[in-house]
Amino acid sequence: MQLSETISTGFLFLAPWLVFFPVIGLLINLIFGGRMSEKAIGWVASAASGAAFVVSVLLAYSVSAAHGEVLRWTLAPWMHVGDLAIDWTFRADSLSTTMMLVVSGVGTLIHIYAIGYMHEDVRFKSDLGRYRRFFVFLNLFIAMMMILVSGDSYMMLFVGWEGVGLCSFLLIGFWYDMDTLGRPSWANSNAAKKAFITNRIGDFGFLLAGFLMFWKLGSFQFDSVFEAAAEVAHNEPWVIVAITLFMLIGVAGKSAQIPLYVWLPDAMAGPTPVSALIHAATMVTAGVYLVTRSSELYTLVPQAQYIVAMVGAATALFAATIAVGQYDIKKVLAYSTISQLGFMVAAVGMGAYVAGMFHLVTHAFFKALLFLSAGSVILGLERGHHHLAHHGGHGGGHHEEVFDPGDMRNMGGLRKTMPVTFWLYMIGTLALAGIFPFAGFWSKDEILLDASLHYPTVYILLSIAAFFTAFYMGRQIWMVFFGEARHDAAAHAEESKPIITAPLMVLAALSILGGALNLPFEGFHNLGHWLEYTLHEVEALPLNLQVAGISTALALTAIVVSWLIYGRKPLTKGQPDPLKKPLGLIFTGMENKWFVDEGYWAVFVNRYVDISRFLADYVDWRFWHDFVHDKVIAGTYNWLSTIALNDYADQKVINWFFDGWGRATQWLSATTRKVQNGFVRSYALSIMLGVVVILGYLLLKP
Amino acid sequence: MNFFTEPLNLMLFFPLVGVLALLLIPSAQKNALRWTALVASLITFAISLWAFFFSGQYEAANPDLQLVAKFDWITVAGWNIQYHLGVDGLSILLVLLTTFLTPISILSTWTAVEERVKDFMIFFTLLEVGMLGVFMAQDLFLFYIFWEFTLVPMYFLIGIWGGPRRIYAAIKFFLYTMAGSILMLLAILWLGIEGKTFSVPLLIEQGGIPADIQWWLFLAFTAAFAIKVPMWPLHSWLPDAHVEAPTAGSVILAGVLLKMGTYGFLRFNIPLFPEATVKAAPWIALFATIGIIYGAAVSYAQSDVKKLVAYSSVSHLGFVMLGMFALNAQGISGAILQMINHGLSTGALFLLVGMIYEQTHTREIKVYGGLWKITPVFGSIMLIVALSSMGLPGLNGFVGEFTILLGAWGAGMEGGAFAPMGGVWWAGLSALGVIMAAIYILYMFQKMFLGPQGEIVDEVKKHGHPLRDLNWREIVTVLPLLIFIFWIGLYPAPFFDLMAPSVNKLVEALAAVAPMAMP
Amino acid sequence: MVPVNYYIILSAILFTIGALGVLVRRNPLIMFMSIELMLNSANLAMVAFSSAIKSLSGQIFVFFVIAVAAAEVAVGLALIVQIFKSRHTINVDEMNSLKG
Amino acid sequence: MTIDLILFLILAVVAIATALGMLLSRNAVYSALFLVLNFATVAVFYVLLGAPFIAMAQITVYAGAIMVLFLFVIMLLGAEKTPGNPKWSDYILPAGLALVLVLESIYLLISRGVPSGEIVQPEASVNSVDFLRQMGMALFNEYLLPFEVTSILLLVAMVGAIVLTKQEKGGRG
Repeated sequence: MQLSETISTGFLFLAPWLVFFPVIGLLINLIFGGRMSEKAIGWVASAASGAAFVVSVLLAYSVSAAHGEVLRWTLAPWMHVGDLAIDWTFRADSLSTTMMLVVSGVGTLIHIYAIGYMHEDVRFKSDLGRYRRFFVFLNLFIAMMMILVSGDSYMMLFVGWEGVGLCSFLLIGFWYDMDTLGRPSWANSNAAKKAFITNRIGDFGFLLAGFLMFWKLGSFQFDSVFEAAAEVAHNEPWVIVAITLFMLIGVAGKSAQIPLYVWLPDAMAGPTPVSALIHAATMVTAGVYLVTRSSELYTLVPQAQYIVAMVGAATALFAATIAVGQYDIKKVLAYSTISQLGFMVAAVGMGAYVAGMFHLVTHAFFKALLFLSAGSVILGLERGHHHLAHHGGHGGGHHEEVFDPGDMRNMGGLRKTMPVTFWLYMIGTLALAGIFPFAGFWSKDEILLDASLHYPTVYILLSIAAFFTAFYMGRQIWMVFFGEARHDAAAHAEESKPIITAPLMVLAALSILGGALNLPFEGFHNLGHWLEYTLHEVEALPLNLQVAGISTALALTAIVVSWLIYGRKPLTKGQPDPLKKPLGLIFTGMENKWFVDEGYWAVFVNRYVDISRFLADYVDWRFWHDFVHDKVIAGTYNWLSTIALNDYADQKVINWFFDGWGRATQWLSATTRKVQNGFVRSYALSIMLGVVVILGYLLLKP
Repeated sequence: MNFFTEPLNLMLFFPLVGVLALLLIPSAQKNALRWTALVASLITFAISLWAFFFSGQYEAANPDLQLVAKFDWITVAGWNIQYHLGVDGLSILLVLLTTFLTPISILSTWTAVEERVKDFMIFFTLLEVGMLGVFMAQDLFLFYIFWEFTLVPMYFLIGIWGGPRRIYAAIKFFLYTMAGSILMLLAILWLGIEGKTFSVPLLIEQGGIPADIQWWLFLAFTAAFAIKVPMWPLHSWLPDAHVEAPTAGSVILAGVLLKMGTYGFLRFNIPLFPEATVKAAPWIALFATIGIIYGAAVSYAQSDVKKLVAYSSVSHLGFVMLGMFALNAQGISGAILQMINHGLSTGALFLLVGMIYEQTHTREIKVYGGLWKITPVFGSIMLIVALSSMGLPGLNGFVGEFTILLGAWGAGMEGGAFAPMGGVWWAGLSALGVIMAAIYILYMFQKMFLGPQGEIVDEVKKHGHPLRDLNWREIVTVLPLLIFIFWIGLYPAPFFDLMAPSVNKLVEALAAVAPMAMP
Repeated sequence: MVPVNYYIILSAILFTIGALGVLVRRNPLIMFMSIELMLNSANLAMVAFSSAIKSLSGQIFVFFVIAVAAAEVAVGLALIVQIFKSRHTINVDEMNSLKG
Repeated sequence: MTIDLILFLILAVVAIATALGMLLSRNAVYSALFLVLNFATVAVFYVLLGAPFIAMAQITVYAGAIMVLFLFVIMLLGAEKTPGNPKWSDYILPAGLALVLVLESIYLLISRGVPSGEIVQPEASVNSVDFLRQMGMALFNEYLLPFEVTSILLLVAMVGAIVLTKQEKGGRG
């Protein structure tokens, strides 16, 4: 039986190993890591992730061999209560294998990169012990991400969904005892906590969607849900709307959309490979995956689709404007990520699932590339700074000031000192800006094309966002790599080692060629056809020269503008941003993220703290505990028992009576004690008297 | 007379053998005392495992009471009181939890309790007898005896080995519980006199209590159980008791004693008074929901880590109550599982807090910080336990909370228990508790283990005992809990299977009696 | 042919004389003798009744009384000897250590 | 007036006289001797009442043992003459009481008349061995326990007397 199944389902039996391999790697490092060398730890973790990639490839092959048949592998039952039946079932179809390939592929590259990167990072922050912990967390992340994309039910997806949230928490707070500059601080752990809690808000929405789904659609299993949905949508459309909108809350949390995007920029507190892997390439795209996965629900309710698309588009534009005003190299990329996620969410919201997935994949390539290159830049500056500290001929003073290796105002002219990184960064930038023929061009164009056909508002918003994208990326390139070094560290920056640049080259190649996955020409819609197995409505649009032309023109214009502002006259040391003057307040807004965080703090966070303090201090403790219980209940009892009863009733009344009784007895005995004179004869006399009296009584008794 | 060959009798009274042995050991031989208590409780645990899984006498698929040990006890003057023990799917997990947590708690006192070790161990072992009795007794009178009996050892555990305000806490604990129990006693007497028997299965079978009287009886039982749970707003004794109790006391208090309240609802309130139960369900949901949110909010504002965990119990047990009164299979199963989960997670939290307290002698959260770096094993275990407590999927807390909320949501739909009032809002609002749990748990974890190194580290070092990581004994103490945290989280099927027949029977009985269609 | 009543009256008279002795004499030895006399009068009454109702019980009882009297005298005289030794007097009016 | 009655009356006078003699003697030795005489008289009464065993016990125990003990003690302590003999005034209250007591009891006897009937001089058979056997049977069957208790009592009294009069070893020991 097992045999025949194995044949018909190809390598499906390997599906659980998607999770087991990373878990094994994690356990090896956890248990034996203490005795292993740094290199060994890193390679074990990378191998675990690589094994998961191999499994993904084999699964993808199996899916294609099965002609898109959905393949399921049940490992064990999970929750079976009453009608509720959730199993640990792995699902391989074209959509999930796509995600698996991206996650494990990019993941493996980043693992390898991290071997080199973390080696230097832990050295700079002088805590070598954390090297092992990093890879343990990274493997855990891969495992969780695999559960997320391979689960066959919403609840198994949710396990991964929360699990990656946990890993995100752990990795953002990886340097939990310092801030991004290495000073002792709560900053990083705060960022981690913020990310987790914000994600939990999203998960709350996901859970509610789940409850509604179960009671209205009767299951959590994808296919059963979709099957039931059609009828329910006909009878009670609000149910599907509610489910999809609750799900949108989850999407907003995980994929950093308005209004829950605020955690992602802070998440840059994590080490750079983490930013690349989790906060750019994989985890944050889980929301996009969720919507795509639920495409059959969203398709049923256009209202919800519209809301999703608008949220995505608004996020894309909003985040792009903030990116313009940032100085931290990673923060710019973070807002860029939010913006690009907005593109994807908008795409899947519009029903352009293939376009969304396409952009997800290419974005994973080029954004990972950008982040990792940024990491390389940061390390280069660290090295330069380190170099300075050791050859400190430049006169003490300014080395003691805290040096921020991520601040673009400290950079400049790195083109010469870090040429490899420069070129890699350029490729990433061009791909992100959507310049032909890089991957980003094809995927973004497909989204814009779809929007132009169906949702003009979205199209306009996204086009503006695309303009800003090219602009801030141009700004970054000019500020970082051109001009003159604005800090000694930048002047002494050193190129990174091959172990860091090699994965980048692979990613660069993918960023260039990634577009080939789904070229908008007849016969080249590879990804589209591949996903068609899973997604039933796939539009294969041909290239629209008008849309493509406009977007390319916008991007080029933006780059030229950025050159005019930042490239033509390079920034000098200490000079404020040239945009600050002309834009005034608007730029202050961009710089300060439009004060959204402050607003949230004022409206929600501080109020929550106030309320809970109030409840804890006043309501629960002072009122309920101290006043009601100790004062009123215990106090009344005490008063009754000590004052009213003891002091008054007992002492004054009852005691007085018995005291009196006692005194009377005392007096009586003092008097009668004289009778006891000790003379035996008088006792005898009284006995005699008694005898006489008793006899007399007997006589007189009738 | 084969009294002691009945598995339940053996299990229930075996700890008394331990007490006898403890009495014979001189007080000065502390280690001998500890080992004796530990071995006695471990044997009890082994007996429970044997009785339920290896003796072949317990059948998991049977929904009825099993391993019944019963004989007439007091039959004078028309009273019909029986000695009647039995276990079914509703109680088996709790019995196992009790026998499982007791040795762990004893192990945790190894170095924490140095004074009057003999008395401590005797009280602790007696406490186990009481708790097991509560979960096994099927006669109201017998139940009441065990119920009150547990107060005595706990009173002394808090009052002798507790913190600075222990006397206050112990008395408050005692009086609070007594106050509720008195009302329950009245209701028990009414049932015993009117029903001519104290036997719970018989009373359930007889049924037929008029609805208005059911309501009063329900309230009387609720008074006792709600205080024990504790349900908001009757929770005021809990923070005091937890803060002042010694670690092992807190573990058992959170792990088992609170479950006596929720178990009471499940065993007595719901089956005995089905109509009243249905009527009360939305109201209980109201209080449970308030408890969940209130407990979580108040928890966040605590500066004392033990108090934080104590208030989190209020929140967690709110979930249990919510699920139980959803009155459907998901809710009740989830509630039972959540009782176990809470015992494991909160028990583990108290254990861990106790372990650090033993070194630092402070529970102020703000003096900690950055401990993960100094005590990596401790930090990692704490993280897992904390995550389990906040309901991360894959760990035990999630399975319980999820099924509870799912059940509660179902109860809110038309025809469900909460439909008359509140509907799905109870589930929806309670789900906020999931967010709030993340807030206070992460706050606690962050302030203690993340961030820059706290002042306590140097403080402790100054006194010549720098902070150390967990030693082997401590790891062995927590490890069993961790195993179950993962087991229930990943593969809860065996646990659900144990309770499913009885839960289904209960739900069916409710659906038959109560004039409503169960979803 | 002596009526029982005569014996009883005799017994009463003897008893009263004994009681009078206890009351008036200060010499504990004579007080003791008076007590013996009282016991004897009681014995006499009992033997008289025993004869009258033709039952042996009365005589048996007298037998016991005699034994008790012997014991009492032994202890009592020992006490007197001991008191005399320590206080060199046996005048009961000089002994009142038990006064209240 | 039968012989019995005459004998009774004579003996009664003797008994009362000796009793008064005991009471009134200033010398303790005389008192003791009067009492011996009294006991002997009472013994004769016992014989008249058909209780020869008790009569013999009376003679041996009272007259023989107890009174000898008294005399020993009197001689030992040299307490023949004790100071503070009662004055006549001392007699007034006790004697009044005693008189009332006698009158009361006599009145009680007469008014209630409980024990009536007469004591007949017993047959010779009463004095036979058979009677003594009956007595023995009663003593050792029916009254065995009191009998044994009495023996214990005597033992205790013996020990008590020894303990009380035992010489303190004092410095010599």
